[in-house]
Amino acid sequence: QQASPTLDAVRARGEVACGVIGSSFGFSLPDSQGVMQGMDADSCRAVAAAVLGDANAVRWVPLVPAQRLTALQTGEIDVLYAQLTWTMSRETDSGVQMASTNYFDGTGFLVPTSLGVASATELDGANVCSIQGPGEVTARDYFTSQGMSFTPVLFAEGEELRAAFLAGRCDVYMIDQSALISFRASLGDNAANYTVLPEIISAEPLSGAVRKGDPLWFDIVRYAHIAQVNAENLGITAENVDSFGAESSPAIRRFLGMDGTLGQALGLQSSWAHDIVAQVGNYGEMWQRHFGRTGADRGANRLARDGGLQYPYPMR
Amino acid sequence: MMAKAPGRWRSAAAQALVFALVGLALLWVFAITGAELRSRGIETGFAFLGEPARTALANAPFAFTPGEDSNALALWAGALNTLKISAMVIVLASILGLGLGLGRLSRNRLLRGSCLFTIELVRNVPVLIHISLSYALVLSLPAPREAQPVLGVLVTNRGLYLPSPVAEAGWLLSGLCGLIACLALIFLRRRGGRWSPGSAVMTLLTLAAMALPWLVLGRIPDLSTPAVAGFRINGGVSISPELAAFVIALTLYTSTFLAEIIRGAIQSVPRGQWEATMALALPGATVRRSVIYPQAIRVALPAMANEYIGVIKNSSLAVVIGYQEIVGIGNTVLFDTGQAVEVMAVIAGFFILVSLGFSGLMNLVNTRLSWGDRR
Amino acid sequence: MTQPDTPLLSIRGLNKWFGAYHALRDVDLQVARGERIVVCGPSGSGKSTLIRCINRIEGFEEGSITLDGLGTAAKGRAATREVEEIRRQVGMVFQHFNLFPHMSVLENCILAPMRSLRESRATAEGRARELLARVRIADQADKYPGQLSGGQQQRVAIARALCMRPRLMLFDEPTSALDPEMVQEVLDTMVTLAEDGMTMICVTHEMGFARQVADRVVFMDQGQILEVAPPGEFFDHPRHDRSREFLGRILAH
Amino acid sequence: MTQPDTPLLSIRGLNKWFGAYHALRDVDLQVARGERIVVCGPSGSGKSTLIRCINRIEGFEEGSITLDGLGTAAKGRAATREVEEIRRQVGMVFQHFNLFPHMSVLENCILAPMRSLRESRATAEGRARELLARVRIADQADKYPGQLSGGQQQRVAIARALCMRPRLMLFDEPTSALDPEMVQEVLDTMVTLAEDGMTMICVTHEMGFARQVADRVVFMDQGQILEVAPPGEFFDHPRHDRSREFLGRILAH
Amino acid sequence: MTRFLAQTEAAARPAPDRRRGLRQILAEDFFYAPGATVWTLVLVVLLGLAAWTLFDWAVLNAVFGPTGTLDASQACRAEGAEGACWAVIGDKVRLILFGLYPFDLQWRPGLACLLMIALYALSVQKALWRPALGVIWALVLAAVLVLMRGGVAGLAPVGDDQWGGLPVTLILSTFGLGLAFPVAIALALARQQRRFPMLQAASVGLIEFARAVPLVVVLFMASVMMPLFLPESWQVSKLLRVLIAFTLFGAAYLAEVIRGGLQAIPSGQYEAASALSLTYAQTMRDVILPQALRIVIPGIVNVFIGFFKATAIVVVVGIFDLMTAAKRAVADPLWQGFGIEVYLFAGLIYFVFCFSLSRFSARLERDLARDRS
Ligand SMILES: Nc1ncnc2c1ncn2[C@@H]1O[C@H](COP(=O)(O)OP(=O)(O)OP(=O)(O)O)[C@@H](O)[C@H]1O
Ligand SMILES: Nc1ncnc2c1ncn2[C@@H]1O[C@H](COP(=O)(O)OP(=O)(O)OP(=O)(O)O)[C@@H](O)[C@H]1O
Ligand SMILES: [Mg+2]
Ligand SMILES: [Mg+2]
Repeated sequence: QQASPTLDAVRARGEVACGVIGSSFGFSLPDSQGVMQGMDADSCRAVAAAVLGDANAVRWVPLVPAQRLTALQTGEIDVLYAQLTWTMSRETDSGVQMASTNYFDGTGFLVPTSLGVASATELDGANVCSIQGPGEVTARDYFTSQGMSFTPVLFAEGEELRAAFLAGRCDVYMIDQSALISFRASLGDNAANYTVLPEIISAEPLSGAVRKGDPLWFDIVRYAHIAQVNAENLGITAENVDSFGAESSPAIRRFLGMDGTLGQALGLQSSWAHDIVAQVGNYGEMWQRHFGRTGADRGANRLARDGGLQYPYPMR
Repeated sequence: MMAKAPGRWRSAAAQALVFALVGLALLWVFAITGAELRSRGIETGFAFLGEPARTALANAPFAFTPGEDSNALALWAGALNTLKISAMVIVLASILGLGLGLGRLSRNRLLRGSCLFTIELVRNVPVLIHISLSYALVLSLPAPREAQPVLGVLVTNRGLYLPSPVAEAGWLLSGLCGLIACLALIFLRRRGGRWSPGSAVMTLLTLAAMALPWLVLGRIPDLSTPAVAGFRINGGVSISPELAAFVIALTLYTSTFLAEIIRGAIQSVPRGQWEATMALALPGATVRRSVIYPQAIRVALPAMANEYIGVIKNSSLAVVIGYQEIVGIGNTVLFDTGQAVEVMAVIAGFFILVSLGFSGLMNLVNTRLSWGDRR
Repeated sequence: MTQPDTPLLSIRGLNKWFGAYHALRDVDLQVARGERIVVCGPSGSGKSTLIRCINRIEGFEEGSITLDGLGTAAKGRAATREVEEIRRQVGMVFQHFNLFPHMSVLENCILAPMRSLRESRATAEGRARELLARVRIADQADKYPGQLSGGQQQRVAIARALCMRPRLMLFDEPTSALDPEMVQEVLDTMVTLAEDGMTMICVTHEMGFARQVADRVVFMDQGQILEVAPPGEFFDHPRHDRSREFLGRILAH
Repeated sequence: MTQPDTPLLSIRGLNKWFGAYHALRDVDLQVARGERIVVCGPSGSGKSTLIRCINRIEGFEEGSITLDGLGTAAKGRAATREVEEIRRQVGMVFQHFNLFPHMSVLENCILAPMRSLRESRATAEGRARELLARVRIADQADKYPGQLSGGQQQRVAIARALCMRPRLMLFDEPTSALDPEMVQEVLDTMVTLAEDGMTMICVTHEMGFARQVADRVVFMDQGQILEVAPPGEFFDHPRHDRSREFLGRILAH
Repeated sequence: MTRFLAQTEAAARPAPDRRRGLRQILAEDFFYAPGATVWTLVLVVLLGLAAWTLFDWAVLNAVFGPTGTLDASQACRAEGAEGACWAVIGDKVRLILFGLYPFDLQWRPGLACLLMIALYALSVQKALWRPALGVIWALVLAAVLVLMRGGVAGLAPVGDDQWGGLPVTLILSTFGLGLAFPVAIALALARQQRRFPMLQAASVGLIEFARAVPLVVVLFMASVMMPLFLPESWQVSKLLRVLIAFTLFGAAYLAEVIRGGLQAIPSGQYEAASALSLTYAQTMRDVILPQALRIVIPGIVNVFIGFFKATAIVVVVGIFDLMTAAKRAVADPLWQGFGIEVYLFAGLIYFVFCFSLSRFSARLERDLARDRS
């Protein structure tokens, strides 16, 4: 059994310190009761359920984007689920390692329908509103490659950005698909006045990250996610997770820790995957919980068998 | 007095020593941090400054080509923007603050009350809220397509567009004439008596001098007026709505603090000075301009200098509504390079330099303002 | 202009209150052209208040003060004009000088003539230098008040007031804060003025000066004028009980 | 302790500079126990500087000032102790009183005895009230200095100094800023003290007081002691030219 | 009339009635000159317009909750809902006030806030200024900490990274400024004295540094660099870290204000103290500081108000203060677009505290002035 300093520290502390953004709907945002909600939050809960058997044993560390990597590098947090795009430079230069992708996102455009624009290629000279961060780079690459000019208008806060766009400060609202969809949903009847352009100009695999140099912890975080995908693939949900018994398929039995040594290999209890599903749910449930009400299309985040990118890597 | 004062050199030497020690300690901290980070597989050092910046700048004060120009140049652009908004806010807030402060001392009770109300309302609420509200206000201006130009000025939620002079010899000549007239007038008035700017005659003469070339040429100067074209508004000079909103908010906020300082300073001028002006039958304008304000400004200046430094620091809040000053651009660079400590150190260094420079300047003004009363 | 034999200054039935405190009570006083009046009395008796009322630095509730017929208008624009005119004609030297600390001695002296009398700079400066010379501080013209000794400051204050060519000069205890040698200097200056025939009202406790210069001595107590008499008579045969008591105390030491 | 017939205070070869300005020049003065000295001289002659040197509010460059043998240590800890001891034994009344405005009269008086002599509050208060009664302001004990007249403040300052049971009292022009009536009050207080045999050095221009109380008059000019004589002789037959000139000016008015 | 002798003593009479009628007040205070008349009229129109617009938006057309079949959020977005949407406050008020503090335990921060407000209210009563008040302060603050942290007396422990909103603002400003005050005095004295030049230089250095660098940058660097230096078990909790930075920065600003007061004390006060053979410490404690502090009350209050608002920087270390929580409230698609309302709500809370402080200081100044002369 290999040693994992992070795992030991987490066990000693009784909490997983999880870095989140804490301000973006659908990923991590406190609800009216101050409870952190979203995909990222639930991915952290999954890790806590796997390691400690308690999905609520999470300490939230809200981070502004600029602090995300340093917080992980310095050991302030154990795992980072903060809408972090998996990029090569991050893995090579920054001492972090991407464990799993819990949301495949991409940058898209929203324009007022009245503008009469049907494609992003018609946006030459436009004012482009977006949030400070990597998005700017994406935009520049895109516009340059299309031979178009543009004026960026960058904001640090979403509320100001949305207000600016609605007031007509910009021609285009450029942001991750996920945010685009929830924003459009918030417009109610007005949503019809805005069009999502077909182009998705970048791939943003939003991933959980850990520090380099702790392979066991890396595995735990990675497989906490894979377990959720597998659970959906196997049809295991938070409701039915306790209804499986000896008659179930070997895959399910192995998954739920009735057979085999999946947990042992990770240094965890054998019920680790069961705890994840029972307390957090499978991937599909998780997605539905946070994005279902916006009426969005699951798109790339469907299971591989439905044509999506969430692949149930075999757990055996 | 109490203890015998040690020589000046001794305290100067001690200060130098302490600063050197602090400097060394900081260097040591940075060195350790660097080593720590490297040991965790993170790149450190200031090499990123020389690398090309990947980001586009929204309101660069000069032409900035992402992908070619360096990160250092991007930060420099941010620094210039910081200085620009700070300067704008300092000038405008001083004017507004003077108005509010004088209003507080007005005999008109309604004016006095309104000024007090404004001051209390504004200064007791965080400046961030003013920024957001002011931005909402600016955004509620008409869109470019709906806006009607007034005298060539276009006020829209995409910015304020002003007609700008087209580069032409006439403008240059006109400017030169104005400048010469100004200098000549200042020179003449200095020789004649106390220098008083803002005299109506002087302004008129200057304007006349500026109009001279056009009279000679016999036509109206060329202006480039803004016009909506596609996504863009072409021609003229523009002020972005973010800049406008931020300057409005911070100006209002700062001016309330300045107003209270100015009021206090004016009230601190001894009653005897007012009485002396009465006894000498001085007219009201002279009383204020020649007797009260010069004495008040000396009392007010140190406190005002504090507020001005506060403005420079507060300018970093512009990032909220997307005006790109040094902190905003610093954040972007930080996203690109991931080198948080270094970027923050650059920003901190910039603020230290500017603030200390500004303090120094203010001290200089302060000594120039003092008169021979220290025996 | 009124006839030369009417009094220059005429105070009738003057009453003034500070809040509820009755500071001046039924004060009547006529001052003829060229007359020199010394006002004395114990501390808090209203001496300063009286002379401050004369050039309207202090307002009053009842009675009238007229300067050569000026000062009768009741309210409004006309009254403001009259007050301005009175102030232009009355010079005042404050107990604490109240020089403008940010202006040189010369600037202190020429400010009011230039702004208020609209004299040219040259005229104002010429006159100021002349007056400064007369109070023997011509050489200090470019210093700031903070660089002068008390006696010198006092003399600047006198010169500043004289630069307005006042018809009446008011002095408020011009020597109380000075040392004996300086007292003498200031008093000498005032004596010269008096000899030139300037009308003046001076609050002072310097009995030597009163004897030497005053035409009449006014003794006040509790806001009231108790006795008015030529100095010789006043000092040698004070009539009012309070005067006698007051002089007894002062002359004792 | 030294013998009773040695002088209480002994100043020898005292020289002091303010920057380059030579403010005290070779001053020598012995003051016996119970002696009353009046120091006079024109403004700027160094009178204040001299008495400020005595209790070391002002340092000096050359010479020595010893109080009953105290004050000989050169530097360091011992010197600091000695200075503290000297200040404990010397009371000073400033020209501008320097009362503590945020404390009541009584608090002003008991602060130093409690803190510096470590007396109990009751003892200090008892003594303070007694002294306040002696300067006839016992009824003002709970007022703040700002609520008192100048003469009353001056008397508080005297009482405050006396509360430390000083062996030597220093007065710096205790009456120059007062009006004639108050001057008398303060001088009366000092006369009472003198009659009780207190050793005192007093800078004053009140010649009446000097004649009445002083054992010797010290005349200073330009930082130098020019003449020391009993008051009768000094006033009637000043020997030094400067003294004669000075007295001439003062007595003239 | 060369000789005059008063025959009677003029008795003091009561002053004539100086109360003014409404007409007179209007004429003398509002319309006394043409310029004043213009100002008055313009202001009446402006203020009237502003008041009406505000009333119309904030009350007449406002949505306070669900209407008819629409839920609150829909009601706010319904056609014709032009006014303020106060329903967002109703939904998010506890998030804004208490941040991430566990929902069912929020009575604890609530009680803590009430305790502190009561403490302030008590402390501004001049009649209660006696040593016992210090004890009450200590007790209340201890109670506040116990309530917030839990872990004793059967209260569930709550880590300070879950604190947020108003209690954090109050705790930071009360503790931070309370601690900053003595530090500031020490800094000011150190800067003022000449005997120990090293001490003086250090104090100058700290003050100038704090005034030059934005607090946010320092906190940010600290949060990045501290973990590199200290082992995890040594690490200071985030709130404590902010508190320390806050205290030092507050102290630097206060020190400058206090120094101004020290400079205003005439040298005669020092001289009198040394003539009475008081030691340096006694002189400062009994004579100089009481006067200096009184002079600079307005400046001190300015710093207090500034820092009360500056508590919002805790967001840098991930703690949800009032402002941050307000922003998060409108990140929820349900309430996106109603930023103004939550900002105004948060602003109102800041305003109530800061305004009370500013009024209190004005009263204190007046009282002290009356006391002394
Ligand atoms: N602004 C004021 N408010 C209230 N009372 C005042 C004011 N000014 C003066 N007084 C009171 O009016 C009375 C007369 O004051 P005034 O200054 O005229 O006295 P004075 O005769 O000049 O005394 P002194 O010789 O001390 O200068 C005093 O009792 C004083 O307390
Ligand atoms: N702190 C100082 N720095 C420089 N010069 C000083 C200082 N204090 C006093 N002097 C100078 O020393 C000289 C003596 O001053 P001192 O105050 O002892 O005079 P004095 O005899 O008390 O005069 P007065 O009667 O005006 O009080 C004066 O010329 C004065 O200008
Ligand atoms: Mg007076
Ligand atoms: Mg002296």
